Amino acid sequence: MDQLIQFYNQNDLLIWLLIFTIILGFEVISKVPSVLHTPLMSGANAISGIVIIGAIVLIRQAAPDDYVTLGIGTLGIVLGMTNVVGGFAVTNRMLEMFKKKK
Amino acid sequence: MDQLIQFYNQNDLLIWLLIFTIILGFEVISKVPSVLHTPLMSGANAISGIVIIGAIVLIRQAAPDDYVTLGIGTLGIVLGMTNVVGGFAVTNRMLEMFKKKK
Amino acid sequence: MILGVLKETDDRRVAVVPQVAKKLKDLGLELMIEAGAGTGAGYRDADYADLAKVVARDTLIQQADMLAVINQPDAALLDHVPAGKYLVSSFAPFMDDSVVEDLKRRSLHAFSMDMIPRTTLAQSMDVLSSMASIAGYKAVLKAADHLLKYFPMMITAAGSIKPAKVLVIGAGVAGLQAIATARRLGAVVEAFDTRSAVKEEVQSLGARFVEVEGATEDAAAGGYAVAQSEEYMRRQRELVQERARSANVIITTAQVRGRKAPVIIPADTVEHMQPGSVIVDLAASTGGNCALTQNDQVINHNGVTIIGDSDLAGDMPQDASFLYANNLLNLLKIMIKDGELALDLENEIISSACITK
Amino acid sequence: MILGVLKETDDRRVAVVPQVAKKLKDLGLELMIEAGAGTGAGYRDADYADLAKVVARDTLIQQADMLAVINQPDAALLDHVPAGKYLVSSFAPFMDDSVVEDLKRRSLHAFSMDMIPRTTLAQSMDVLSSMASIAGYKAVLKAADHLLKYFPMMITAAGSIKPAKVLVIGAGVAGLQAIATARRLGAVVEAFDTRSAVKEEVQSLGARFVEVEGATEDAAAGGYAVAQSEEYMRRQRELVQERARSANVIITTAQVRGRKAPVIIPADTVEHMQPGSVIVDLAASTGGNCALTQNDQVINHNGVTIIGDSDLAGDMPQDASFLYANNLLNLLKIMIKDGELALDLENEIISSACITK
Amino acid sequence: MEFQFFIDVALLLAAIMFIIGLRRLSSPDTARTGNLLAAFGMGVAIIAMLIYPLHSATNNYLWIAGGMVVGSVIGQQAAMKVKLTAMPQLVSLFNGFGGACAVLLGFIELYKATHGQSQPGVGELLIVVFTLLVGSVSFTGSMLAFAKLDGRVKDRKVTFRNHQYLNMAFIAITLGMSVYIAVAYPAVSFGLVIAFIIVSLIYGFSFVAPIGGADMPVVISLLNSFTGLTAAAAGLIYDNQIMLLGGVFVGAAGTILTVLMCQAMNRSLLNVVIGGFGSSASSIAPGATGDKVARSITPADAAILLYYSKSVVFVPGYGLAVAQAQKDCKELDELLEANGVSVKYAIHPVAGRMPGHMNVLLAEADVPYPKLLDLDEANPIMDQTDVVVVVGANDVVNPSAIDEPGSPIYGMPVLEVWKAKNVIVMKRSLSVGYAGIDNPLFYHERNHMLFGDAKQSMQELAREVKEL
Amino acid sequence: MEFQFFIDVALLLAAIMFIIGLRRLSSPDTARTGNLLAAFGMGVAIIAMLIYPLHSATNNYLWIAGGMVVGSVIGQQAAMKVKLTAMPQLVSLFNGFGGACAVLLGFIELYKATHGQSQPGVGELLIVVFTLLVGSVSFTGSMLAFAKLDGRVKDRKVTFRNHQYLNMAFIAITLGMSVYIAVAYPAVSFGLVIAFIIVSLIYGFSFVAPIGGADMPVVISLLNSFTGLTAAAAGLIYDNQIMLLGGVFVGAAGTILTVLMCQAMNRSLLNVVIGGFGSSASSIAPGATGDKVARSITPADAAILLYYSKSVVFVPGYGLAVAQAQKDCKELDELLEANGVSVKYAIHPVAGRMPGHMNVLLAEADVPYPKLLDLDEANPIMDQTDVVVVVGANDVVNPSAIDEPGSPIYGMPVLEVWKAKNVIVMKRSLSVGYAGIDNPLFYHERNHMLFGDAKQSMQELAREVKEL
Ligand SMILES: NC(=O)c1ccc[n+]([C@@H]2O[C@H](COP(=O)([O-])OP(=O)(O)OC[C@H]3O[C@@H](n4cnc5c(N)ncnc54)[C@H](OP(=O)(O)O)[C@@H]3O)[C@@H](O)[C@H]2O)c1
Ligand SMILES: NC(=O)c1ccc[n+]([C@@H]2O[C@H](COP(=O)([O-])OP(=O)(O)OC[C@H]3O[C@@H](n4cnc5c(N)ncnc54)[C@H](OP(=O)(O)O)[C@@H]3O)[C@@H](O)[C@H]2O)c1
Ligand SMILES: NC(=O)c1ccc[n+]([C@@H]2O[C@H](COP(=O)([O-])OP(=O)(O)OC[C@H]3O[C@@H](n4cnc5c(N)ncnc54)[C@H](O)[C@@H]3O)[C@@H](O)[C@H]2O)c1
Ligand SMILES: NC(=O)c1ccc[n+]([C@@H]2O[C@H](COP(=O)([O-])OP(=O)(O)OC[C@H]3O[C@@H](n4cnc5c(N)ncnc54)[C@H](O)[C@@H]3O)[C@@H](O)[C@H]2O)c1
Repeated sequence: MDQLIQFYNQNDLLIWLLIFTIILGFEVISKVPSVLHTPLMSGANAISGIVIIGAIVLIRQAAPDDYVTLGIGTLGIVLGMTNVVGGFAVTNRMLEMFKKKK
Repeated sequence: MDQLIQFYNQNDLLIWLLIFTIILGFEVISKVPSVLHTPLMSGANAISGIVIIGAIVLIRQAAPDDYVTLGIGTLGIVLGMTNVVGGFAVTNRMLEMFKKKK
Repeated sequence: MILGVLKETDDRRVAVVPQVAKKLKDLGLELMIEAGAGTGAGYRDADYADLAKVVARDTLIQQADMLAVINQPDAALLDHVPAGKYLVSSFAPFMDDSVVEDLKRRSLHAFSMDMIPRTTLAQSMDVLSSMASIAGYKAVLKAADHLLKYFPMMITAAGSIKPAKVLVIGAGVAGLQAIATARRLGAVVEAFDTRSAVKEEVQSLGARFVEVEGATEDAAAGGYAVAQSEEYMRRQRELVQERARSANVIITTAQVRGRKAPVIIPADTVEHMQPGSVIVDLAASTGGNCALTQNDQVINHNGVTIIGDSDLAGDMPQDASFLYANNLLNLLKIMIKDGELALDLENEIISSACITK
Repeated sequence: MILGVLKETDDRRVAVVPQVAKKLKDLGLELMIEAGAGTGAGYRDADYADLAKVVARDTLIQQADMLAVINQPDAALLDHVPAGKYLVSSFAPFMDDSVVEDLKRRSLHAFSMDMIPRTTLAQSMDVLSSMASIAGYKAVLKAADHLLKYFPMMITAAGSIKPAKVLVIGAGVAGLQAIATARRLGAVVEAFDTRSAVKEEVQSLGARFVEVEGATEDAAAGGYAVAQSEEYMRRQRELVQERARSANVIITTAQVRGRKAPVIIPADTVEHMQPGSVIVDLAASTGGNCALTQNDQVINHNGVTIIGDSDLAGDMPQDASFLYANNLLNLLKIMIKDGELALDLENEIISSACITK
Repeated sequence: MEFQFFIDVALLLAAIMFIIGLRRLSSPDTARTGNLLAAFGMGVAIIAMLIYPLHSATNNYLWIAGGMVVGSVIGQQAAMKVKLTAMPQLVSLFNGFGGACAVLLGFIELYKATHGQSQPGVGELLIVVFTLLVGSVSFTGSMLAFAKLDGRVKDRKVTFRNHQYLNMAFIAITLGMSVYIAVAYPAVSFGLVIAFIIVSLIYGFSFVAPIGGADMPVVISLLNSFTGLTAAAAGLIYDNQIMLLGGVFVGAAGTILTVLMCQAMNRSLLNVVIGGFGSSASSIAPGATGDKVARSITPADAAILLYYSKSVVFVPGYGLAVAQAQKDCKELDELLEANGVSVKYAIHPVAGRMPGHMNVLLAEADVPYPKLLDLDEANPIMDQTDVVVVVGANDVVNPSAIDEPGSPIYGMPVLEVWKAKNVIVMKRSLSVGYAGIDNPLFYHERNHMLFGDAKQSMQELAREVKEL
Repeated sequence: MEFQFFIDVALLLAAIMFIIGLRRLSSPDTARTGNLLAAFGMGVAIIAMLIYPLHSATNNYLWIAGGMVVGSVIGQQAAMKVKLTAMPQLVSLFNGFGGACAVLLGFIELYKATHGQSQPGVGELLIVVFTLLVGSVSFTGSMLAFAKLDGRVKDRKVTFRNHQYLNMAFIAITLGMSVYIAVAYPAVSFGLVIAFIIVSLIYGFSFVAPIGGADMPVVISLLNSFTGLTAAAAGLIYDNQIMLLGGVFVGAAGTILTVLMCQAMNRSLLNVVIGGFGSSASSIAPGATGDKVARSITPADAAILLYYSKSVVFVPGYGLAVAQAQKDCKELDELLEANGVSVKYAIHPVAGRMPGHMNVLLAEADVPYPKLLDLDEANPIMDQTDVVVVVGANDVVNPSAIDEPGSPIYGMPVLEVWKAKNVIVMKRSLSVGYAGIDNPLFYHERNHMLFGDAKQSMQELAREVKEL
């Protein structure tokens, strides 16, 4: 319990921020027409590629001869980048049908 | 500039939190049917009565013989409480017409 | 006061129907009705039993103080009527004003239903409106019955049939009712009138208004159309001719009060029409809007059927009688007090209707 | 092969119209038409000029290989037709099958349009449908013309008029079209039928279905109604009687193929109807659904007008001919190849239609 | 330690309740529970801050309790007693109180600072001055808005020519004084503070003065978001997270709401704030003449009136035919019937331009015959009808026919729609009908004009009803 | 100092762009710009983190650049080349990659920890293990979802009896191992880590295995929110705010989206996850038999199809009459026309139950005659029509009449609606029409069934179109 309280006291702003972010996440997605479910999922998926930043930080802090880290990190970047670029691109293609008429 | 940066660095989480709160405020109010404009305004007004907490804190920390502070604080509480209680009550009355029929 | 209802000659209508007889009694009037007067309109003598004395014609003419008859009484009838009696009918003095002199000579007091002003207030006594409305409706039914085609569009296994094109000339009361009825039956309807004010009214019934520009307007004529210039008539005839070629049905109702009806459809227009087409001319009695119209006859000219009939209301005698009787009732309501005549000649309606004052 | 089109006797329709003549030529047929055959339907001889030889009746009967005539040819005509010719008409063998023997005896090949199955595929040749549809439409127009009242509701300054109540008995093709037309004119429509399947169809046209429970159904009868039990008939008569009292118009179309039409409206029902009401009996030719019906006559019984007419389609000859001609064309399309007869007796339609095989 | 933690969590929950409460308030179905949730959150926040462990707390709970009781009673009583029509002014009043509360807090801080009881820094001073300025504007602005809405102040009485320039001057002066106070401190006298507050309060009046009475709801919403911002600023003064976030949240929500309200009126916010009277005329009936004033109604309000009534009678006239609105009328009818409203049509015998004109139209729209009432059937039920909707009719609902012997239609039976509890007349203007005579119905106290083409108005009504 | 500040602000902006981007993605009008905005935000975030001043940064930009180029090319190419119909599986694949990336990050951390290169605490270890576990499930789960959607794996091949119990066992084992690793550290061997990862990966397969192919979109959305959570966890590992908040945000949004998708299918999430094949049938057309599958469409999707098309042809049939939907059809027509869609009606000669049945109905709804096409006019324009909407017609649009010589209606001319770019058939079921014969149109690749009473469906379509 004490640990929890301590943790809260140290991180109270972060916790509020997280909770507000979650509420935002809920709020942002409301009343979506079902045709947009797939593009929305795809767009959200591309954003979840934000994990790539972890790989970037990892590599940037790795020793230049730490080939395990570098190799795995680079693989991570390849995967993450595919997710990000492919994700946004494919979403964009899906959304082409919504181009404004006239 | 430096001051600003320092301020940011000290309060970065708070600033994020504020910005997210503003976005939340925007998000929460969207596509409101115009019949709800007045009740919504009234409800929001009641929430803005949160300022009463300032008066509470003020009084709780005032010296028991600091009558200026106590008097003005109490007046503040009267005003704030009127805003809060009256605000929610009147909103509730406005909303009575939305009671589900049947 | 005794109100006597005569049987019409050559007309199945009757001036008072049982439903209205009741209300007339409430005004304090006594009622007499000629035997068999309502039969043609679907009202048996028995239906009047408790409301009116059913008597023979002569008795009625002698005993009643006021006589109600729908069609203008002819000389034969007038010769029978003792002086001093009141007559309620339609005398059309605007067509032939000698009738007024004649009546005065006979010392008869006459109220002419067709002289009641066409105001909003007088609507409830306006027999011209109620009868014209029936005529417009009937005109379409007659046309549909004589037309060799369907009115509505039909896409069927045996071929697609285009909707009939109906052209209504003169969008007064009868014309508007004709438009509404033709539209109900699924026809494509166009209408003409010289009064541009009716354009909106025509459109409010879902029909197209065919405009001939340059019509003479005369707001002072109280809503009636005024005579138009020669040049205008020529242009109108051209446009009508063009429209008539594609129309399957033409219904003409154009009348100018107190004059001969304008001839809008000359013979050669008729000759250009498709065989099987129909023209119904409601202005037949005042000469007809179609040059070939024969009043009260159905003729076939080069395959085009031309029906000249201005009394179509008489063809639907039950409702026509009911409406007429109500008009009469509403007029009498302002003329009668406690069963006796109480004429207020200041009243615009009464002073217009009373032609022998 | 030469197709000859005869002028009908006592009927303004014609079996081939100019629009269709063109398409018949495309099938490789040569056309001959009796002079004046189309006049009654609004088609002048000149309209056929480039499409068919306009010839005298006798020439036509002698020269044509196949004769098209709408109404069943009488003995007088058949006596003139040389043996070996083909005839296309409606012979109604289901009413009187001696006709088939007679034709065979004369060595004539006959195709009966009324024997074409009522399937979806054969719809485009189904003259019963196309003619019944016209009859239903016309029945309402006739009724509206004879009725002494308005069909639609009217709230006017001279009184409020209730909408006419229309009762349609038998909701086959004619009945449904009658429902639709009566509704268009603003009437309140009810309908009866013994086949409960049509309930949905009646409602789909916005009318009320009056149900008599306990009807005998026979899906095997191919859509035609089957004869009903005595008990059922009694109950139905009772319900009809009750409805008839309030109906202003009754349109009867109830037929049972190959039998006398069921009598649904007995004399005393008619006597209970309001004066001014109208009955249109489309089953008149097979005896009539109303006991008082006189075939091909309009009678007045106690103020009720009874119109007995099974050939109302003939009253709208232009469109009727157009539809008939298309039906004929569609039948010939499956019978003719390159201008010559090529009968596939396996084909259900041809084998049904060919009654002299 | 633990205690404080629980209170912290309670405050977090209160904040979440505000958010969810306001969220639910924006949809009719959930609005009531949303309001209750927000109120509950407020209760939690207040109680939490009452017992929050503060350093050097003397508490003075008696003072607090006294103030709270008095405030609660006032608020509660006012809210319960106010008439339905006067609610907007009450909201304005309440909002003003909130602003005043903030002003008091700011005043105390500056009082202390200028009396040597505290030594705030520039940043803190700026915040305090902001609280004072915005709170003052919100306070006096709300008061004037209240007075205008309540009809106690006539627009023209409080406005000068070129009022915008006056307001700009006010902005310059108050901002200048704000910055001066913050920067020049401690060389700032208490008198200056008082002067600053007075100028700010006057500015509040002046800010609202040129805005037309009809735009008051928008102004209240704007002032409401101002109050939110002062609450947030006060949260900074007291280093209190829930005040800060609650205030910011309400400030943001209020701003968006203000924008939405402007949009609903087809105006821009700027236009409302500086537009003044010129534009306010648009909300008053076109063609109103002399003393007679025809009240107009928005489709949204008309929709509510219809939706929450038990019986509605449509009175169609020639305008229905011109607009070809019969099918839209039928659609609205169906919508209302689906919500348990009984709908009838009263047909005057001479409505339209030919006998049976209305029958033709309504038959086209497939209105069942039993729903049609003629004059004799309709008039007796008028007084039991909640709302009569007159659709493009005029002469046939003209009361002069009954009570003005000089009128050309005196004596004609008409539909006595004014006997119903509410009347809505749909037409494009206040102009006359076929008979060419004025219609006193339009100025009747129970009548509301819904201006516009009947077809469009019908469609808007249907749209609004669907949203309810 | 300043530099870092700017980067911090850039990251804040990136976060805001994510939020606004996703917000805009949820409405058709703004979806494209929303996606671009989110992508731009992502670019900003990546660049910011590339140049962010890190302590002890060796940078190794070459490695990073190489990885980024390869990833970008793969992603871009795959996205451009994929067929429209295969997009969902591609999304699944991408999502798996994201999960795999997180797995690699977690792996490295544990590798370092078990090789003495770092000494993480319990809290940190729990986070790492969480990343690994959830990332693995997301990775292999997505792969299986991809394979299923792509038709490479048949549902039955990968499922055991009582698969739920197997999955429960997996949950227990993986959670147990997670806790053990965190608590027992440093007494944890690298081998155990490997084993943990392998078990987690297998669990991912097993998690998705029992879920029916038709439910895959829901599963992908769920796995997507898992990936979001791993990103958030990774954000904690690297103490990186944008990863943390972005991940949490996507996690929350993904969860709500998943719930919405379930709702749209009238299912609960639980039902989808454990329901397996039994329930997946419900999303396949009712009455589908054998190999033929009729695809159904929701009103919302149908509305979009209509709204964004240039030409629409309605084909009314007997069902329109039964449902009495003619006026609703006209209303939809008007809505579409108002949005620039050209609308026509193709009337088959025998549609309905009497000659001219459709004409009667459409005249009642006041559809202008020039909009009605008969068979000869309609068939030639079918192939230029974007959407044909068949409203309660059946026999008259039956392709057997043309290509099935044995059919009882072979030879009858029909409306060749299947030549249009899209067909929507509105009827209540897959049952037959008057002629009693099956209709291959329902199973046509360009056809979509909109099941339900035609009147209701029409009204729903109108409502959805209005919302666009
Ligand atoms: N029934 C008959 O046989 C017949 C025949 C001829 C004359 N009349 C006369 O016509 C009158 C009928 O009375 P009424 O009440 O039906 O009509 P009215 O008194 O003529 O009034 C119709 C009203 O509809 C409004 N209007 C017109 N177009 C509109 C639109 N698109 N949208 C909304 N409103 C519209 C007009 O006001 P705005 O311009 O302000 O919109 C007008 O004041 C009576 O005076 C009657 O005597 C009747
Ligand atoms: N035109 C004529 O003169 C005539 C006369 C008699 C017979 N027929 C025959 O009738 C047929 C006409 O073809 P068609 O395509 O118009 O009709 P159909 O082939 O009979 O099909 C009508 C379809 O409408 C659907 N339906 C019924 N009620 C519905 C509702 N409330 N909402 C939505 N859908 C509904 C039914 O499917 P669900 O049950 O799945 O909803 C049915 O499959 C032809 O076979 C023709 O030969 C025509
Ligand atoms: N106040 C009321 O409530 C009321 C009621 C009924 C009628 N009215 C008015 O009375 C007037 C007369 O109505 P009516 O039906 O007896 O008219 P009518 O029978 O005298 O004439 C029929 C129509 O023919 C038109 N016409 C005349 N000459 C024409 C020409 N050369 N070409 C084309 N059209 C021509 C006229 O304009 C008129 O519309 C109308 O203005 C009508 O609105 C008023
Ligand atoms: N396949 C197609 O496209 C197509 C086209 C047209 C007609 N048909 C079918 O052919 C059949 C016959 O149609 P029809 O119009 O020639 O019918 P019909 O003229 O033979 O009979 C008319 C109607 O009268 C009804 N009837 C018979 N006895 C009755 C009684 N005692 N009381 C009440 N009603 C009674 C019948 O049920 C029928 O509906 C119908 O089933 C129709 O659907 C099919």
